[in-house]
Amino acid sequence: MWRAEQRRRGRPRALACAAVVLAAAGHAALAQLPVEPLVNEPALPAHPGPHWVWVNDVVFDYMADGRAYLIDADAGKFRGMLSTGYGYVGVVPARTSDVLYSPETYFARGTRGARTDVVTLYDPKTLSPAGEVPIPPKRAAIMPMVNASVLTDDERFLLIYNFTPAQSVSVVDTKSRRFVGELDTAGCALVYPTGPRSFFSICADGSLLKVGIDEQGKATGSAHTGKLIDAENDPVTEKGVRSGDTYWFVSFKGQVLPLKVAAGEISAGPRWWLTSAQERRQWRPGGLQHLAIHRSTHELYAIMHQGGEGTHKDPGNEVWVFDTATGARTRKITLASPAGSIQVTEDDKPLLLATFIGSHNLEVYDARSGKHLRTVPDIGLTPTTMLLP
Amino acid sequence: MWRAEQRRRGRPRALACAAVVLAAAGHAALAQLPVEPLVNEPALPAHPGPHWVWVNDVVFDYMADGRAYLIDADAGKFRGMLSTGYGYVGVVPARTSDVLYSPETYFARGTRGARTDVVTLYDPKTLSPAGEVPIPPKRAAIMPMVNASVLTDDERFLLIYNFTPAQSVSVVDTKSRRFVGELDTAGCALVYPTGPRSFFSICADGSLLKVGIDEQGKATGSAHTGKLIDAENDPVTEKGVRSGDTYWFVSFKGQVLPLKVAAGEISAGPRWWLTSAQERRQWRPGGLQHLAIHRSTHELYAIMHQGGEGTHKDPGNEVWVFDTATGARTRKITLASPAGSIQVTEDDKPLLLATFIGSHNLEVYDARSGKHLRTVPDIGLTPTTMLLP
Amino acid sequence: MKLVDRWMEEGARDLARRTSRRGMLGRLGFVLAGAVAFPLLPMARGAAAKAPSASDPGDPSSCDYWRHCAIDGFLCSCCGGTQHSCPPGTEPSAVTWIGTCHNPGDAKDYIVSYNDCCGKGSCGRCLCNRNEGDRPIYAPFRANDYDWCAGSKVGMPYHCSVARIVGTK
Amino acid sequence: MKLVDRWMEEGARDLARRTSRRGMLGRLGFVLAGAVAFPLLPMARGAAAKAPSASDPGDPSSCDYWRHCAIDGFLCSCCGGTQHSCPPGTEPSAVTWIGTCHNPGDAKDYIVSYNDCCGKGSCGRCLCNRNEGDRPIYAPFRANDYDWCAGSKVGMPYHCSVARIVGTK
Repeated sequence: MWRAEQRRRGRPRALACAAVVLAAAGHAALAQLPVEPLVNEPALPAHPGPHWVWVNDVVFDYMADGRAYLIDADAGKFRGMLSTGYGYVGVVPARTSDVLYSPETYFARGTRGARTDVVTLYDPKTLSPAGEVPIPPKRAAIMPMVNASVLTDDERFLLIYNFTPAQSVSVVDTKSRRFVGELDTAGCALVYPTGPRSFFSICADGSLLKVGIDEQGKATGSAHTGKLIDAENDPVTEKGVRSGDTYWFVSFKGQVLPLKVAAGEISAGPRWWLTSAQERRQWRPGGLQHLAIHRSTHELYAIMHQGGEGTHKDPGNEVWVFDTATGARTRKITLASPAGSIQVTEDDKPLLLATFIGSHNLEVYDARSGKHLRTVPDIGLTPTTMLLP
Repeated sequence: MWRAEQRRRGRPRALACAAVVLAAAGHAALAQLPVEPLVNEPALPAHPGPHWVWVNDVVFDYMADGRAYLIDADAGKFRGMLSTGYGYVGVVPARTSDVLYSPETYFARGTRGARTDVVTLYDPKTLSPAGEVPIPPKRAAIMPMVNASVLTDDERFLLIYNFTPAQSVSVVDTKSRRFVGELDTAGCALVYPTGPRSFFSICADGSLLKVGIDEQGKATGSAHTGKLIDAENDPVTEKGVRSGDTYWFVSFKGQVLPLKVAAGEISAGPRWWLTSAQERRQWRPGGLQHLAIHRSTHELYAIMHQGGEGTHKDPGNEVWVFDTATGARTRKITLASPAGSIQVTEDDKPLLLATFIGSHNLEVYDARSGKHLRTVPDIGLTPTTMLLP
Repeated sequence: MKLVDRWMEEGARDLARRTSRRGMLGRLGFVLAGAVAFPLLPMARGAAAKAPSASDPGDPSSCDYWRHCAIDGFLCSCCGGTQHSCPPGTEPSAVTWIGTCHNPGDAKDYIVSYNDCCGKGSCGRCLCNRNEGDRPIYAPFRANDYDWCAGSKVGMPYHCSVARIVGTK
Repeated sequence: MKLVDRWMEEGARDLARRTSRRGMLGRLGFVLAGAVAFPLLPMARGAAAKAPSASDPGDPSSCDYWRHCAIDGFLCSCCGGTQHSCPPGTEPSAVTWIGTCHNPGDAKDYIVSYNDCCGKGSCGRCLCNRNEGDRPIYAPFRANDYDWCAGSKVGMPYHCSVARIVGTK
């Protein structure tokens, strides 16, 4: 405030501050502040506490300058960021090694010229690039979603969905840090790990394509399931979440499809609804990352809004929580602001993290009580998905 | 609005619109709309009318994705844009040829990796790159200002201010479209053309460095003037404007310094004030491009605000207009919103164009009456300077 | 009506501050269809901006314009192009996604092709997101979450989207 | 007090909407000084965030903090760094610009060095622009319109700025 007053008096220079002694007289006995070195921040934990989160941002208006932000949701602090190039989808944290994988695209002249796709390997302790793996310039240019790039369960291979519009999966060997080949997934999209060396993709006809991978990153074989999804009338979104050997998908209208993926086989469990028949007339799930799961309590979190057909990507003002063992709704959480993306931390005092591509904030809630704990402001221009490191 | 209503009724599908016939019954006799080809826009004029303007944007939050926007201020229309890379300063339109020069910087990985500086040559009729001239990666990383990159008066050479922090000027031959060398301007900054093949730079000691250029783009000689500027007590800003053989600079406090540049020589004219002694206690010029000139009526436009020392970059709510022949203030224009940058079109119905790096709009005024004519919204994130094409 | 407006209606109190132009939806993708059924006509120069008419009512720079019933992106009409021309210096995507929109001017349903214009940074003006008929990206030919510029001559960088008539239903 | 606040005070009615974080000042440069007088100390790891104290009052993530009297850029304290440490993965600029700021906590004047942290995109948080003592860029060692990252090991890309004490007046 003193500064504003100085401005008004026309004495704005920094040195003039000396004239404004304020309460300083009382501190005359204090020691002089020491000279400070210029330092780098100490190393971050390679595997931060459960309440840290990566927030990806495609920066839709300025797509050449994509980012991933690392946030400590307890402290409400921005811990660092990655600069990740054009049309960014998201970072892939590893559980078993100290590396962050980041599929990135660059153009020689920003938004034109030769295209280069790479997987940048970041050191999670310093957030500096530690290596780079060139991959074919085929990475799907899509709305960011988690299952565009994933690790196999044993974290030996990084799998990246390609769309040119030919569909395939690029395979990067995390051991040799090299691109080792491309798996054909014609007619099927995205990558959902199902075991140490296997995954499925979802096909346009409503079947799933099961693929196994060998030590060289080649397919050991692939097979289609029967039709498990009604792509025509009430498709499930691509935003399924996983708990152990089960994926939980949800349809546009709000029907849950559990998919058991044990032992390389895939089978659909009994379906159930997020909504009662009465609620279904008004309420639907929706958003960009509209589901989250808390594994130890087998709780499924879903963003809900009031709307009809065609609103499956709309944000919602409520999160409904379900016991996946029974299908029962256990509680509703009213959000402080609309969310399109949620994540739940996997600890025994879980946080519900929420953001929205039309917001610039990360909202932090107590996942149990639903209490809004804090807002972390100014996190990106168009935040998309959140990943737990 | 029908759409919103449909949403509420839970019938949002596009095809459902057919049920909402509105006033269509009355048009039953109308012919069917024709199939439309997909086309490119027709060629723009190489030298658009006087009321078009280039607005540069450094995109400070996402500096890898800089832009220049071409706006038709009469129609209030966005006509096109250039994508111009990291830390963009601005486009340099040519008067005598159909080309736009754009000094640009790119990094192999967006915000890291090998740096490449080029002058991209754009075709003003199509806004497509028509060529590229590599230049040393020394282009000054500065707050955008017009005299960072200029053409000699004969438009044979493009001159680009370098700062590494060694100071020099890169010379690009517009005829051969090649970088032809670097001129040493140690101790002096920026480039102000003074004739067909000459310019000056402003030196830290308050003198000007005069440089002549030969057919090969080499210096024919250089010499310092005496001290013309009081860099210590009341420096002139770098944002001088030119009318024929005179540059008009203005000091932080509001004193005008005319510099006559005829015949390769530079002499200071009589100084005068934008403000009366009384006004000077409250009013100062300020902004990012805070001066503009209308040559045929020898009118100088200055953004004015109320503030003291250190406010020389603040935006203002008024533009004061002066007759440079007499130093008399002819009128004041009250702005619809604060401006940090102004430009005046050089025709007989001049527009005053105004923007602000903290705004996203271009404001259009009648330069004579001061009447606010229109707002062109959503022009960039951090618009900086404006140039007339 | 813009989606952001609708969200505001639905009660998000502090959304007003956030869903300025800067706080946009930022959707990337597009419903593909008809790369075979609707090949590009030979490129011609000289698009005319639509004059308002009784048979084609509305403003092509408004998200409400009837042809935008399934569009998703920045409207080329706000970016130096028109409803069927790409702005200067951008290239149309060769593949296209379509919607079927009802024209209140003549009460007919038209098939509308939403080609992307590519090769410059995002235009950033008039973001319009109308999501009807969209399917997940495992059904690519009906999914609007792909950026079809990736298949264009100049590659992935997306600038804006047009909405041209390619037929009647 | 933030400059944007001051502008609003001074009566720009619709500035409120515009000078959100998205409508920022966007200044690039920095007052250089003391590359010789204040060489970098050997790089150490382990900056502690400042604890509020009577002798160093205020919040380093606020533009109002006394040390910010001549800073211009995004505050590293909001970006994963502190008032004298660069955020993870960024490199400090070797050259530095300084201001002299009055500490209301002990009534002394300190020389403050505003190094840039470089090598990632703009942090985008806590833009702070306090312009006192700035000179035009033809006086580089006192001009705050240069981006000193250009002289750093990783080059031009600017991330944020610190404000560390290098001496007393």
